[in-house]
Parts: sequence; structure tokens; C-alpha cells
Amino acid sequence: MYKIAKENLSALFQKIAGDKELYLPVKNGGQTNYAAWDETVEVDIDTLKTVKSAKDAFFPQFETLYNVKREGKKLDLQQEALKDKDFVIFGMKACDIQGVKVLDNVFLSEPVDTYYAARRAHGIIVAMACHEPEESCFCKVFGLDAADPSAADVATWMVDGELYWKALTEKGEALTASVKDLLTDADEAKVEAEKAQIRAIVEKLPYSNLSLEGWGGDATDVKFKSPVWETLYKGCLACGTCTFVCPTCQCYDIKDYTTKDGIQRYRCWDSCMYSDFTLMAGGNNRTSQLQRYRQRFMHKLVYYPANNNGMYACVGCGRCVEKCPSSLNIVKVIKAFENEGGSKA
Amino acid sequence: MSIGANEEFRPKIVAFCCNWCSYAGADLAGSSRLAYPADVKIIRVPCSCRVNPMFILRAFERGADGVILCGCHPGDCHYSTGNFYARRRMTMLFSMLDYIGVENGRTRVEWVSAAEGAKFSATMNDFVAKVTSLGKNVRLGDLRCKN
Amino acid sequence: MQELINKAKELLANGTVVRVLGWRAGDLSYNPEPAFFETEEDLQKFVYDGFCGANLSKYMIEASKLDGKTLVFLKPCDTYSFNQLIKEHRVDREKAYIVGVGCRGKLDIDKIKEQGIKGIESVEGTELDGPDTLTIKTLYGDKTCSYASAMLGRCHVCKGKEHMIADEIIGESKDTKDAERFDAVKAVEAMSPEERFNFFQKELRKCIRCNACRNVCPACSCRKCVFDSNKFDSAQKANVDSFEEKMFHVIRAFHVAGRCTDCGECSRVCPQGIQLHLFNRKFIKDINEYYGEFQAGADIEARGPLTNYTFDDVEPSIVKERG
Amino acid sequence: MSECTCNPGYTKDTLVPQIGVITDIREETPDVKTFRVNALDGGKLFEHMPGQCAMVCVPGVSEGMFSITSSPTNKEYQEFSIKRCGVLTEKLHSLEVGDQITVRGPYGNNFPVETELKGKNLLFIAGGIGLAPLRSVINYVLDNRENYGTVDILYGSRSADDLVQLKEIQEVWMKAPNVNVYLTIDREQEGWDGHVGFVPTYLKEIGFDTDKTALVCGPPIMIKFVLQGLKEMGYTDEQIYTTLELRMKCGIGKCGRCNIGTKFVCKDGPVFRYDQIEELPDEY
Amino acid sequence: MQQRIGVFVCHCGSNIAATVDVKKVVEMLALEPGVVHAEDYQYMCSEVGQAKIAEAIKEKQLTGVVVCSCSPRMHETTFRKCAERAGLNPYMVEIANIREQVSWIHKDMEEATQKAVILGRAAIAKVSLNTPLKAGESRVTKRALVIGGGIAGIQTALDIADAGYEVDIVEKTPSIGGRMSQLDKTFPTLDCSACILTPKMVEASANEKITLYTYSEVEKVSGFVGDFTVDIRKKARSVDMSKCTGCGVCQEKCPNKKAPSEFNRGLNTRSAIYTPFAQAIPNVPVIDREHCTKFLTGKCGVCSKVCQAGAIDYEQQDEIITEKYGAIVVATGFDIIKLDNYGEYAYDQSPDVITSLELERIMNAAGPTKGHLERMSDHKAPKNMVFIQCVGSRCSDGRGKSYCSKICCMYTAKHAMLIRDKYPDVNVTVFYIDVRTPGKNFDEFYRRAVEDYHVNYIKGQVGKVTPEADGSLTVHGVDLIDNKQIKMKADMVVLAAAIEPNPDIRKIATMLTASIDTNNFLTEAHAKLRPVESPTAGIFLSGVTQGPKDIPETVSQAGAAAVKAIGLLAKDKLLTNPCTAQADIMACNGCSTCANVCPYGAISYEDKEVRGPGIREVRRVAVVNSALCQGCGACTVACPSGAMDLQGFSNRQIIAEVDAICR
Repeated sequence: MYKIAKENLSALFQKIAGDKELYLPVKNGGQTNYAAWDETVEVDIDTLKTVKSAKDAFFPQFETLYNVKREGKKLDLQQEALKDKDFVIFGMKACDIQGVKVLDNVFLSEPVDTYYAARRAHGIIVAMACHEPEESCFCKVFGLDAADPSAADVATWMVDGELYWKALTEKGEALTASVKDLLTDADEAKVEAEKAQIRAIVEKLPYSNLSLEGWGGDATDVKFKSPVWETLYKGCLACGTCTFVCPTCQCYDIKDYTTKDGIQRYRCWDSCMYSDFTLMAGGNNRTSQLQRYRQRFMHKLVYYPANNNGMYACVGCGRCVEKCPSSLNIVKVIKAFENEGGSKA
Repeated sequence: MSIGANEEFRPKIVAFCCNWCSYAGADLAGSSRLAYPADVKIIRVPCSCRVNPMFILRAFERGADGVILCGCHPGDCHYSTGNFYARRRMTMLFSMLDYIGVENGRTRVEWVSAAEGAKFSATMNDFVAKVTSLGKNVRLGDLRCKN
Repeated sequence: MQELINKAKELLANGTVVRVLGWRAGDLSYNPEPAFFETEEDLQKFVYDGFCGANLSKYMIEASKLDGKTLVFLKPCDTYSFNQLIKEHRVDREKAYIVGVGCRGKLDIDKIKEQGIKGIESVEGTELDGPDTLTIKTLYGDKTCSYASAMLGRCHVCKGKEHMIADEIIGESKDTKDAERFDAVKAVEAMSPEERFNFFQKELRKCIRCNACRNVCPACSCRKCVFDSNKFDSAQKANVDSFEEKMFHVIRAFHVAGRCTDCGECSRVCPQGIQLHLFNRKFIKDINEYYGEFQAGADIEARGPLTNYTFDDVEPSIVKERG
Repeated sequence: MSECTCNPGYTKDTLVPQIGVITDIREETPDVKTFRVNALDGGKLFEHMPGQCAMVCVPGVSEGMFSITSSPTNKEYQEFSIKRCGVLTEKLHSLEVGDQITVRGPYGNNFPVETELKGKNLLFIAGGIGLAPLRSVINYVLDNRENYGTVDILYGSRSADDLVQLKEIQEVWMKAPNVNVYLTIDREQEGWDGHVGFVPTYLKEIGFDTDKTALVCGPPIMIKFVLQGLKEMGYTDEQIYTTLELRMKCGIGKCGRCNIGTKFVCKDGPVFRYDQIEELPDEY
Repeated sequence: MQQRIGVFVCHCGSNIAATVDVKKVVEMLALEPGVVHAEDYQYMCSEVGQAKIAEAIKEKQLTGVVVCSCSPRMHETTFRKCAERAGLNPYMVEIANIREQVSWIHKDMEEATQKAVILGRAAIAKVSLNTPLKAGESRVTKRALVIGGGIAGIQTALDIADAGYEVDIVEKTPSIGGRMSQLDKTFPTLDCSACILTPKMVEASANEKITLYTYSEVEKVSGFVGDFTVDIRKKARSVDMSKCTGCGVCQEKCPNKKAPSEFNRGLNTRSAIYTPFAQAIPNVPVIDREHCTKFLTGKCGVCSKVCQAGAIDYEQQDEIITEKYGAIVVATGFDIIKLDNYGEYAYDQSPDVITSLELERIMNAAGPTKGHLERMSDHKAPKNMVFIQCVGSRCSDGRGKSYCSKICCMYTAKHAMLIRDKYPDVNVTVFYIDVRTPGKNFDEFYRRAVEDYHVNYIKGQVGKVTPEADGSLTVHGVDLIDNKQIKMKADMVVLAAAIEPNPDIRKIATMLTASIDTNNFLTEAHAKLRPVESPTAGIFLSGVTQGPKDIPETVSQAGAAAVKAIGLLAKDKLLTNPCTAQADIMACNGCSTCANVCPYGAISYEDKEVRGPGIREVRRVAVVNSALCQGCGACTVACPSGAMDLQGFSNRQIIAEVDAICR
């Protein structure tokens, strides 16, 4: 284990950015989001949660898939270059990393999404423990340890103005080696204490004892037909805030943009909350907001687990809790069914 | 038709002209041989009130460097009130574009009657000169439409 | 609050209304949600406190389609929106029983968090008749802050405590205005064009096109938004480039110009904290300056400024002339 | 996944299509055309199984999922029968032989011609453009006749002019040994001496034995009544196959649109046995 | 439907081909998507050219036609008709204007060619999105309205009535007759104005097809060609027209005779109850309520007492008459300009500086001086008279009018001649810039003034007129031919003040939605080819309302306007403009915003059942009455959801043009 003083971090970032792209939480206009590092940005690793999750780094909100040129009747098609350079994403929390795992099951299952796969292959995740978990957090419910983000290439802890650094994988070791001269050796005692403290707070979080009983892959029938949905969705504005800040939402749209130079086929995030998500020429199979609202949560808590060995497509990051304009969120859904005890269905 | 680096900058200008006054004014400018730069391309609309802000933003999105709207003089609208609405709409839109930092010289409304061929030509000359002096539109356009 | 619940119970019981549109208590003290209540039992979860900022007017569009009357609770500023919706035939006055509720400014949890307060377990003192200081219990100890310091930005430039429409009014409203409505706009106007460009570029770059601003906006009540339809070849969801955001926000502001009541919901809901009211308020300021003072939603009969004209209106060249 | 020819070294993504050339266009009905598509080198775009679909796209317009109507036994080309009903199909109908489009696929599952259906008596029931996916199966079965039992084909449409693939039906299917073809149209029409009536009604009139497996495809309302009819006739859920049609974008079960319950129709479908459909949440 | 577009590029002789590489345009546009045919021809509008288009439409089954030629205002209809004859919907034709917008204004061939290609592309992009449109039909009300009862209006009305159609004249003043009735003699024949005008007035009044609304004004106009609805305000005359016998006693007995006489240009006064002039038609007086003692003080009532017919009615109210018309002819005539900007001529300072129109009244036997030429200041006969031409005409400094008033040269020659004829001892001097005498017998007339009557014509301008203490006037001028300053004494100075359209025309033009030029003359549909029609269908122009004219020109134009109106009234049905707005009820919010901006009241709201995926409800939605809609498009922009679109100029079409231009 190594450490580096907080005030030396910019040297660290500079070093990393020397030969790799570096993404990290940056404050812009009062909001903190992941963005590419350069000397001019205002790095903000103190804010617990970025507004958008880190999923952009692997599954960007917008990306070009390929370009088509038309000459007379002929078409010429050019696939967009895949990510071919390593990049570092610094500061991901345990929940966001779990979000990427959720996406992996989708994009890396056959047929593999090569755009995603390339980014995944070239991405080096430097995780950060959650120094001060907040009331909207409930990652513990999904078995995550905010104190010890172990699914990364490097794990870090910010303790008393020093960043503790621990490589977890080969990629992590390589990265560590490349910045080694900025790091100093450290013992784990302080980190252990920090972990204990974080875990103690997590225990006290209001949502930490949320129960997922009754959810999971087998619950389709019971949950789908439950009348509880009727009481939950009415405040929903059908905006896409929850889906766009969510680390696991992966619905996308594919569209064309025509310019004088040809047709650009791009993919962009879409939201199952939008009324035209499932609209097609002949009809729409989810015409009511109730159906759309239910779909989102059923997918996260039932359908996805059914297809992925019980893994939930929610990581308890709590962004929807904080950002929903109508204060609706997955916690309220889970609690509503908790109260129902699943019996009413 | 692309512009080489060493060529002088020639702006792309879209001119929306109402059918009854300004388009006729442009015709008169033509028949009177009153020249104005070829950078101006006219789109005929029935009335200035047909021009949707969406059209103007679209033009900028697609790489226009200036957009001008010409209609009948206030009070002379073929449809009696169309240009009054156009006047308010464009005042609002142009004010907003100015507010978000787009150079206000890139947008203009001019009232040109069917009898004002000379004004039409002079207006276009002036507008092109203004937009040319502002240079390429970089603040309001879609990157995908550029190069 | 109890008075409101009693009123709701009474109107439900005597059949005046068949449902109540209000706010339901959340699982945290700061996240009540807009909700419909149909029974006395439902009303147990009814809440009205400082965090009930949501403007319920827009929900009345759907409620107007249902059978029977809906009791809706509207704050003074919400009533402007409701009036505007009546004017545009989007809500049915006959389907609504409006109880105007008192307001002493609404709270913004982010304003509390901005003061460095984390891990909030509860916020106390948010009631209409509560104290001037909020007590906040957090995982990291108890904190306090003044009510005013936690108010939504819009409440600092409150339009006033009068309800524009109501069947009855319950609760006293307080003046919360302590800033000038157009100061923020003026500050932007005072910048150089480059500064303005950079300012908005920076603000809009945050936009994630989640459509929360549009979907919450009572003026954006289109059945099919132009940005969802192909009427102008404009259906794009990509935030590929700053143009997309400008296009979206400028056109959105233009579409609600003269109709926007300045309810401030857009800025309240933006997950990226974009100061969206700067767009709408700019139009309002321009309209007031060029076409005379106009407050959308104040008068159902008044002709909207963009569907009106005078012979002597200012010319668009004013934009250039004012410098 | 194959190596992308245009960008050596890249793995070509499944979302990146091939360029297809329209080599023939048949006008089936006033609003249905059948397009024959070949790869640029003249060969087939890909191999597929009966019931599978492909994403067909006119760049700059839109992309849509269409079932491949030609049989895998056709070694020369793929065919798509496309009904005009929207922007994309409108555009497709305006294309000419020699025009290029993009195609990706094949996507989705197929009718289990090599497994469950093998050796079975088959009853095909189709309405209108719904014949498109079944045609692939029918021709596959006819080309591998020895592997299957009896073949009955019940096909109906609004009018005689709206019967798709009529020439093939009359010249190939009707003449094939051990195949019964029942045609019907919704309303009386001059020059039509065949059966008149809706498909579900005709189905009950004929009253097929329950020793068959039914493959049903057509407009939702027809499917609904045909299923009712089959049930009444004693067919079990396991004896009935049909297809679902939902909005699709990616075709590979990732974009989320066609998700119903635990299934993605583009990947897990479009072919479902009726008992599988019954298990799905009621959202199709 | 598959796009099969034909492109036809016109050389217009050398008009286009000299500056635009037509072959290159053909070559470039042939590459555009959807284009299956492209050719050029010398004159596309010629029969051969049109035949080429027709042939291509048939042979290549074209779905759209783009003609790159002159302005669509020129030949759009030609090509549309051509397409229609060849079996293509006429609205599948678009014009790229490569003459007025390209060849005529650009010199550089490469640049011009490039622009022509871009305009062609825009037209192709638009035509690809055109939809076949079908014109609707609307009825024609077989009645015409003539606004203005001067010689132009009277002649138009007589001609229309003569063709058998009902026609109403609305005249603002109490009598028809107009400006001509104020004139003494007319050039170049010198016959008496009243002698030739009065019979026409009587004829108009007697014609049973003609209804006169004098002392009336047009209040409101709605509708459109063939079906206008007009509100006419018949101002309270305070005299019952059905009872009045025109005996004139009331005017005689009226104690209040202090009102300035409008007819005599304020040179004298009239009674408060009055007819403007002796031959007024109708011969029914009007009480000028602003000057009538009864109305001002409540006391008097003399006229009522003396009226044997009991026709005086102080209680009479304005009356609004609503009538439908198929055609409207504007004949609102002119007035002379106000001379406020010309202080140097001392018009306001000396009563002996008068306008030509005042001179007409002075010369007239029924005028303020009973026809004696005398100074208004001291009623002495003048010895020296100076006429100043172009007062406010042909003005380049912005004080007056830029145009030539056209009639002044001739009437001044007339005045000079008449004065010299009747008062040979009066010296007449005329200061002029140019003497313009194009017209039959005009120059001969002018030469008579100079040669036979020895009128002293000086080419030059007058800088100043100074009233002197002795009551005379000093005229300071220049003689441009001798190049010297001139200072001369005059007893009277007559100013040939510029004429300008009747000031009411602005209001009327706005009501009629007729366009007006910067000088307030109504714009004609085409300066040369359609000089008596307004661009607004169903509105025709008669007389000086279109531009300065003398009487014979006015009368002939009045006849021409009548013929155009008759041509319209003779039709039973009119084809309406199919480029109207349409609401997509799926997207319509029913918010009424569009109706608020519709100038024609063409939008109404209905509760309609709407069906779509997952939607089945009754909604309030906009419905456009395509007979009323004129296709301005105001509603399309007012509609936030884009539910309202304009056929022929749809959102997507215009965007396609924008894209093509910005490509």
C-alpha cells in the first residue's frame, strides 16, 4: 500500500495524464461529473456522488457507430474507430463499479458490443472508498462494501488529507508502477480504521436495512400484477432523469444524422420512461406511464436478476433518490412492496 | 465547393423572403440589375410570419453564417398582420441569441417592399459585409455539419 | 396541515370531490411526492411542508380527463400556472376544486447540502408555521440553518402571496422576496458577448437531455413535443454537441415565451442545476420592456404578448441598438 | 464477429451492417413488395434459419426489423416481403433494383424446424403480411419434405389482391405432394371463386384434427381469434407457435425496447410457443 | 412514392445563359437524389419548352418538376398549368429563380453557376417533399364595392353596372364627384369640368344597379376574393334622405355660416348644414355636428323649423351596413400635400400664396370669388402672377415626394393660358425644373401657352417667396438657362403642390390586406402586366390610388379595373388557394394559440375522437376552414407542437431548403 498527500494529487493526475486519458470527477457550474482531466479543470474528489454515474466512460451518452456515404446508388460504410488507448477513470465508488459489472452482463454477453468491450478493455479503474456515505446510499443492500471497493484495478482511500493507494490487479500494478515515484509506502492501519468508520456509518444509514425479500428472478408474476404500482407512478413526470443518472440503465436508441458529408449513425442513451420508447408504426406495447414505470423497476429487480444469476440491476447509489424531480425512486418502490408484504398480489 | 484555407471567407447566408413584398423586391433588384453577393440564397415563404425560429436555428446548425428575414413593411402585410407577429417573434429570438452570446450581426430583419429593389440589394450588400466581418459562425452550429 | 387534511376529508366525504391532489410524505423528511388521494386512509400520508415545492397544476391536465372533481392544493405561484392552463384549454376549471395554500417559501435540499451539511437524517421546522431556523439531524451530528438560506432560488424573487385563482384559501402566506427578479438576467446581460457565450456554453454543457425541465413545466404541456416528433426533423436525443442543448433550451424557452409564469420548476428539477430560469426570465424581461408589463397566468383574458402586436412595436434591430 | 473489411484490425460490431444490393423487386399486392437482396459480391448476406429476422435500413431514413421470408434452403439470396406502413417502408418501396441498403442479422430465434417440429404434422395459419415469416418455414419444410408429416396451409387476406406470394402458392405449394392449401379472403370479390370469410372462421369450418402443430402468424386480432379457435378445437398451448412484433432498435437484446418480462423479443423471439407467451407479462 | 424528379433549366435566351453555365447546372443537378431527368432549353416558357416538360413528365413518369428559370412570380403558373396538362399535379412543380436571383445580379460565371446549382438543389429538396394539392372552390358574390366616389370610382361603378352587376359606391364626403368636381376647366381641351362630370354623377345616381353610400366609410373588411364581407359606416347625416327634397332652405336659413368650406379649400365658409356644392349628389345636406349650434349648445333648431319636409333628424345615429361583395375596387384618389415643409414659399404667411387647387376654386364661377381672379388678401386683381412648379414633387431631400406628380405641368399651362386669355394684362411667370408633356395634344397645349399666350417660362427654382409690407410678394429664384439670380415682384404666387394618395388609404389598405408602397400608393400585382390589380386577389385599383394620373388616364384605368372586376364577377366559382394550413389532430393541444393569430378567423375548435397507439379519447382540436385560410402561416409558428403546418410550405419542406442551401 502506498499513499500520496492530497496536495500532490495534481502532480499525480498530470503524471497519469501524460500517457493516458484520465477521467475524474470535475466540478463545472456547481455540479460534479466525470470529465477528462486537464490543467484547467476543477477536480472535485470530495463530493461523494457525481451527478451522472461513471458509466459514460464505458457507455457514453452519445457515440457514433459508423458513417455511411452515398454516391448515386452506392453506399460506402465506415465503422467508427474503437477505443484503442488505455484510459484511467479515477474516483469511482463501489456502487459505480458494480454498475459497470451490471453493464458487463449486457454488453459483454454474446453478441458482444465491441464499442463497449474496447472501452472496457482499455479502461483502468481507480476506485475510491466512500469517506462519508450519505442518507440516500443503500449499496449495502446489494452486498457492496462502500469502505472497500474491491472490484477495481486500484483502490484508494482519502484519510486525513492523504490518499492511500492499493493496486488490486495487474492493470492496477502497472498503473501504480508508472506513478510510483510520486507515491510513498504506507501501512494499512489508517485505512483499516477508515474502513471501520465508513462501515459504522453505513450501518446507521436509513436505507441500509432495506429488504429485497420477494424480489428477484422468480417474482415476475407476483410483482407485475400487483396493484401497488397503481399507487406509485402517478407523480412520475416521464422524464429520463433517473435513467440518465443511473449507473445501470443501459437502454439506448440508434439514430441517423444526415450531414453534407454523409449519414452518421449514432447511439445515444434512451429512457424506458419516455412515452415514445416503445412506440412503433403499428402500435405501442406500453402505452401508459404505469406500464413504463413498472417496466423500469421490474427490469432492475426482477427481469435482470432472472437473466443474470440473481444479480440486481440496482447498486444502491441513491442518485435517483436525490435527483428525481418528483421524489420518486427505487427505494420507495421497494418499501411500498415491503409494506404490502407481497401478500396482496 | 469547400473553402480552402487561403481563400477569403465567404459566408453562407439564408434569406427568408415573403412572397408578396420582399421576394418581389428581390425580383425588382434582379430586373434592375442591382447586384448583391452570391452568398445570399433566398427561400420564398408566403409571409414573414411563416418563418419559424426552428428554421433559423436549423440554418445555423447546418452551417449558415447569417440569417436574414425580409417581409412587407409593418402595416403592408399581404395578410394584414403577419409581419407584426414576425416582428415580435424575431425580436424575441434575436434577443435570446444575443443573450446567449451569438453575435447579433448574424441575424437581421428588414422590411422590403415590392417596390424597393434598391433597398433589397443594399440590404443584402450590407448584411453580407457585416457577416463577413464577423467571420465564420462558430458559436451556433453543429460540429457534425462543419468542415 | 391538519386543516388541509380536514378540508380534504370533508370534501371527499360530502362528494364535492372524488380525489385529492396533494403531496404524500416521503421516506426522508425532504422528499414528499405529488400524489393523488382517494380515501381518508390515503390521506394519512398527506403532507404539506417546506419541501412541497412541486407545482401540482400540470397534474390537473390528466385529472381533468377523469370523472368527477379533483381537489387540488395550489400555492400562490402555482395558481398562475393553473390560470394559464385554463386559458389554453388544457385543464377544466369545472373539474377542479382549488384550495389555495399558504406558503412561506419552499425549501431546496441542495441549498442545505451546499452549506456542507451531509448525511441528513431529518429536517425539522419545515411546517408553514414553523420557526425561522431549521434543525437538521445528520449522521455527522446536528446542524441548523436559517429557513431563508435553504429556500429555492425562485422564492427569493417571489411574485407575491396572492392566489390568482382559488375556491378557498387556507393558511397565511409570507413575503419571501428579498431579491430583484431580473437581477440575475441583468448580470448576464452586463457581460460581454464572449462572456455570455462562455457562461451559457458552460451551463448548457451540463445538460443531459433528461427532459425533466420540459416534463415538469406547466407551459410545456404539448401532447407531442417537437423534440419528440419529426415535424421539424427535430427529434434528436443526442447531447452530442453544444448546439443540441442551445437548440433545445432556446426553442423551449421560445415556445413558452409569453406563457411561462416563471414558476421556477425547470430550475428546481434540473439534475445538473442549470439555471434554466435565466432563459425564461430573459424573455419575460424583454416582453415587459418592449411590449409592456405582462404576467402570464395573472389574467385569463389577456392576450399573450406573442399573439399580439401593436403598429409601433420595437423593431428586431433593437437587439443591436441596445448594444 | 468478423474482421471489418473497411477498417482492418477492427472487430466489426454486430450493430454495423453489411451493404446489400436489391437484385429484384416483386410487387405482391398494392402495398406489399418483396425485395431480393444480395451481398455486394453477389452471394448471400448470411445464413439464417426459418423465422429469423434482419434489420434492414435505408441510411438517413431509419432501420427496421423484418422477417426473412426466403427459406434457408435458397442458396442464392434472401428475400424480405415488406408492407408499406411508415416512413421506412415508404422509402423502401421507392427503391429500385440496383439500389443499395444496409442489412444486419440474422437476429432472433427461429421456428424449431430441426428439433420440436421435426416429424410433426404442420398446420400453417397466416393472415396478410403474416405469411412472410411462415413462407420461410413452408419452403424449408417442402425442401426437406421427408422430415415432416402432413402440411396444411390456411392463408387469408383482406382481398384477393392482398394475398402475398400468390404465384408461389398456386404454382408450388398447391402442387406439392401431401400439402393442402386453403385460401380465403375477407369479403366477396368479383373474379374470386374461392372461400370467403375471416381466417378464424374458416379455421373452425375446416376443423383440423389436433394431431398437428400450428404455426400462426398475422395481425394481432387474427392471432387472438385463431388461438381461441385452436383452443376450442382442442389444441394445447404446446402445440401452437406464433411470433411477436415489438419495437426494436438493436436486434441483439441490449437496447431495452423489446423487453417483456425476462425476454427480449429480438433475441429470445420472435418465435414463441404459446405456453411461453402465456408466461410473459401482459405487455405485448 | 418513389421520387422521379425532372429538372428543366432555362437559358432565357441569353438572360440566364450569358452568366450561368446552364449545361453545368444540368449536369450537377442530374446527380441529385431522385432526379431522373435533366435538360436545358432556350426558352422553357415557350410552347416548345413547355412541350419538353410535358413530354418528360409523361415519358419518365415524373413525380416532381423543378424549373430553373425566372422568378416564380413570373411563370410558376405557366409551368404548373403545363404540368397539369401533362397529368402531373400542378403543385408538384417548384421554381428555382436563377434569373432575378442569379444571372441578372451576378457577373462571375463560376459564382453564378454555383449559386444556380444550390438554388436548384433547394428546389429539388423541396419538391421531393411536395404533396399533390387540389384547389378547393369558393363562391362568388355577384356584387362589387367601389371605395371612393370620384371620377375613377364613378366610372368603374358605371362600367360594372353596365355589365349587369350590382355595385355600391362608398364615398366619405357628403357627395360623389371627388377632386374633379373641384376643378374649373380641364386640360388639354379646356372644357368645363362640371359640365363633363355632372352627367356622370347623375348617371351613377340614376343607375338602378348602383347604390351610393355617401358620407360613409368602410369600417371593416373580412373574407377573401369572391366573398368579402364589408361593414360600411353610414355616418349620421342628421337629415332623412328619404324625406329631404333638396330645396336648400335649411342651408340658407342656417344661422351658423362659419364653417370653412372643404370644397373651396377653406377659402370661404359654409353653413353648418350644407351640401358641398350645388350639383352635389345626392342633393341632400349634411349637418356638420362640429359646427352646428344645435349640437354644440342644444339651442337653435332653425333648420328643423324651416324644413317643410320634416327631414331634419338630430337624433340620427351612425348606421352600420353589412354587405357581401365579390370584388372591391379602390378609388380613393388623392389630395395635395401639406406644405409645412416648404416654409420658404410663405404659404402660411401670405393668403396670396395659394395652391393650384385653390386657384381652381378661385377661377371657378361657383368658387369663393365667383370666378374673378383676385388676391385673397385684398380682393384686388393681380398684375403679376408667379407659378412655382414641383413643390414637393421630384424631391430628393426627403422634404417632399420623390415622384413626379405628373399633372402639374399641364394644369399650370392651363392656368397660365386661362389667365392670360381672360386677363391679358396679367403677367404670368412659371418657374419649372422640366416641363413634361407626354400625352395626346399635351405638348401642343403647352406650346400654345408659351407661343400664343406668351407665358414666361423660366427654367429654374424659386428659393424664397417674401411677403412685403406693401402686400406684394417678392420671388427669389434662379434662371438656370441664363444662369442668374432672379428677384421679381408678384401679386400672387401659385404653388404646384405635389399630390399624394388620400391619407385614408393606409387604413383601407390594411383592412383589405392590399399592399402599399412607400409613397402610400397601392401596389399593383405587376407594374406592367397587371397594373389595375392589387396583389391581393379580388382587390382592384382605379385612378390615382395606384399612382399619379390625369383625368383621361384615370378614366381609362377605371374602365380597366371595372373589366377586371367584371371578369371576376362573371365567374360562378373560384378555385381557392390549396396552400392552406392543416392541423395534425394527433399533436394538437387545442390551446387556441393559433386561432389568436389567424387574421381570417379560419381556425375553429372541435371535439374530435383521436385514435392512435394506446390513445382513444375525445380532444379539443383545431380545425382549419380551408376556404377562409389564405395560407400566411402565422398559425404554424404560433403552434408550439408543430401540429399546424402549411401545405406547399411545410415545415419539412422549408427545412429541406435550408439544409440544401447550407449543405
